[in-house]
This record gives sequence, structure tokens and C-alpha cells, in this order.
Amino acid sequence: MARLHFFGRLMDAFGTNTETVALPAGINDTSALRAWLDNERQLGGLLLEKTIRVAINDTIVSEPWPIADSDDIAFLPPVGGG
Amino acid sequence: MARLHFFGRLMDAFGTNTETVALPAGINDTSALRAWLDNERQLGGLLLEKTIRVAINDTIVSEPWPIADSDDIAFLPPVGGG
Amino acid sequence: MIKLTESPFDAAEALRDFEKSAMGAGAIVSFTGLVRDTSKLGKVKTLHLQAYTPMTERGITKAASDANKRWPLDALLVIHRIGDLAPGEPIVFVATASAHRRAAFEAADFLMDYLKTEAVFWKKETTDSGAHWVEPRPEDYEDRDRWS
Amino acid sequence: MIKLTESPFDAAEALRDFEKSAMGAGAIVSFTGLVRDTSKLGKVKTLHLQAYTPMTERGITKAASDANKRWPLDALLVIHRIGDLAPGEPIVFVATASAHRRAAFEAADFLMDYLKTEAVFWKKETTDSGAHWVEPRPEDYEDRDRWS
Repeated sequence: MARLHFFGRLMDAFGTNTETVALPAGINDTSALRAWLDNERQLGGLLLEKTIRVAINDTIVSEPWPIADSDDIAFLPPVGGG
Repeated sequence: MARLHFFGRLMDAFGTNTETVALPAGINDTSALRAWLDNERQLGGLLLEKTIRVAINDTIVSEPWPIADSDDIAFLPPVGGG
Repeated sequence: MIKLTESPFDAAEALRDFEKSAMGAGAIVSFTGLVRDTSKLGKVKTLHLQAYTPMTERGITKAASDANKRWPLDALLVIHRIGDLAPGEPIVFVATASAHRRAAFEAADFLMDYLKTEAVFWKKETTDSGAHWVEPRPEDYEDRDRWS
Repeated sequence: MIKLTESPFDAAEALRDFEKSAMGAGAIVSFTGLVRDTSKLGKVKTLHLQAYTPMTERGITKAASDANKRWPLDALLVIHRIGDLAPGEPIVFVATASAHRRAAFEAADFLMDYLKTEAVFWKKETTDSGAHWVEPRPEDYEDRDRWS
């Protein structure tokens, strides 16, 4: 099972900050994951936005990046504090 | 009598922050005053330094500037606080 | 020092402690960011700050280290709130100390640009007309790009 | 607000009061200048600050007014010590408040450049090796010239 994290407006869209999923066969990089998840949850392309970055095991990656069923995968809309 | 004010290192050179003088005949602008005072107090040119500005009655003037016996005349070395 | 906190903090006390820790520095610059009471969308009720630990802390620590490499700083402090904030409360406090006043100014300015555009936080503003997530404005990115 | 004072003041308290007076501003920048404990000439015993009233106050008031014209500020404070100061004491405190953080930073930076090079003060530093008057350094004038 992979652990997914959703932040900012993605948390609202998914209705949760975190969940675990079993990655289906063939979903083995971040691009495939975005497309599959966006379609499955009927997000209308929200997860395909280029400003949303992905962090795997706490590190932002250059996409597409390979993923495994044991990964911690976070979807990060544009960040900013202050 | 004109009142003179000396600040910063000029206060040390004159040994006082303020004094009154009767301006001699012919000493009727700031250039003449600087030269006369520097010579009289044997300051070796200290009062002729260009970085020293003159304020008359609380306002810095463009020199040479006419002076009168009733004026408040301040000699200001380079300023700076903070 | 870097500190994320769920509890309200006092910027004046933070400055007092920082001043002690920076004894002999000569120049101290502080920045305090406060929750505004009104936004474009109405009267602000709360601002929610979400972080992603430990990525958030790691990023700020890296930015602080970059500031230390770039300017001769004697001390540096970042306090950032997370959780729910009320209008008027400090969100962020940055302080820098140096022998050189422009180093202190620039380092604080640099850190704030980092915090506004790169620090791993998300902000949700709730006003009397609803709630929305606030993302950096184009000028925040322009400000940040001054340093690259 | 502009204040010259012969008495020591507390920068943290000044920030606290300023924050109250600037309610709703969003961004507050402060600068604190402290008497250093060592200078090129040795261990500092005292720093004497001389002013020329009312020219000194008038000049700072004009600089504050220039800052208010140049940046959208909600509040502005300058406190400057005169008389004899001990190492570690604040000499100067400048605070600016604005809805825009870069306005607050720039206005504080501008006011400090004014205070360092144009404000009508003279500073005499007494160290264990004697006393001398301290005048602005060339880089102080360069910093000031950024604004013209």
C-alpha cells in the first residue's frame, strides 16, 4: 500500500489529508498515478495541474518519477507561508 | 554679539559647545568668519574644511552666506547617528 | 533557530530574547507578519496554516543556512505559526543580527521571500463570505527572484 | 512618531507598543542599533551622542515624511538616544508598518540610511585607548545614495 498525502486545496478536494491505496498494475510512475487518481476520483484535471508538485518520501521529485507500493507520496499545491 | 555653536570634534577643538563673539568689522560672511576664527584660534585650517557645514539660525546655508552680529551660527562636522 | 509552533507567540518577547542571544551584534532587523482582519473577500475570521513536517522544517533550515552563507550574521531566528490563527496574531517572526546593518536587512528580506513562496505551508483563510486557500501572488515570486 | 531621549529604552517594548498602534497592518519591520562592546580602537566604555535641537528633530521629521510619501505606510516610529550610552544599549529603533512587506522593509532601510548619514548627530566613542569622534564611512554614503 502507498500512503498518499493531500495538502491545501487538494485536501478539500479529496476530503482527507491522507489515505492509503493499493497501486493498480501499470501505475508505476507519478504521471500514471496523477492520471489514474484524477480519473478515478473525477477531479476534472485538478491533479494534472503543473503547479502541483509531488514529493516522494519527503523529497520533491522531477517528474515523471518511479513509484512503488511502499512509498509515501505527497501532492503539493503551490506553497507559501508568512 | 553673534552666538557660535561647535559640534563634534569642533567642540573639542574650541573647548566649548557655544560662545558669543563680537564680529569684527569686515567679517560679514561665512567664508570671512571661518578664516578669521581659524586664524585667531590657531586651528591650522580645521575650520576651513569643506566637510564642515554652517547653519545660520538653525538652517544649513550655501556658502558664502552673509552673517550679522545677531545671528546664531553653528559649525557642523559630518553628521551621522544610528 | 527555527521554530514551528501551534501556540500564539509574542513578537516583542521574541525580539527581547533574540537581542540577548545576539549580544554585541550592533544591528538587529525583525519582521513580524500579522493576520489581517480584512481581506478581499471580507472580514477575516481565521487563518489556518498547514505544514508538512519534516519537509517544512528542513526547507526553512536550508534557507537559514543559505542566509548564513550569503551574509555575515551573528544570529538568526524564524518562528512560524501553524494551525488556526485569529486576526491580529503574529504568523511569522524573522530576526537577523549582524555587525553590518545592510546584511541584517537583506538577510531578513531574503528569508521572508523564501517563507512567502518556497516554505512548505498552505494557508486557508475563512472570512464571513466563506473559506479559500491563499497561494502566493505573482509579485511574491518576483520578490524571491531578486536573490537568484 | 519621532522621539529623542536621554534615557535608555527597551526595543522590545517599543516593538510591542508599535504593533498595537499599527493594528491591521500585516507587515512590521524593525531595526535596532546597539552600542557595540568593541571597536577598532579597543573595548568600548561609552558612546556619547550629541544632537542640535531643533534641527535634529526637524530633519528626522522630514525624512519620516519623505518615507510616508514614498511608501504606503500605516505607521512609522523613530526613537533615537542622545547623551551617554553604555555598550549593549539601543541607540536607535526604527519601525515601519504596512500592508506590503517590501514597503515596510524599504522604508525602514531608507530611514536607517538617513539616520546614519544625514541626521544631525555627532558620536564620540570612548574606548580603553582614548576617545574619538565617529563620522560616517564611505559605504554609509553609498547606501544613502541608493535612494536618490
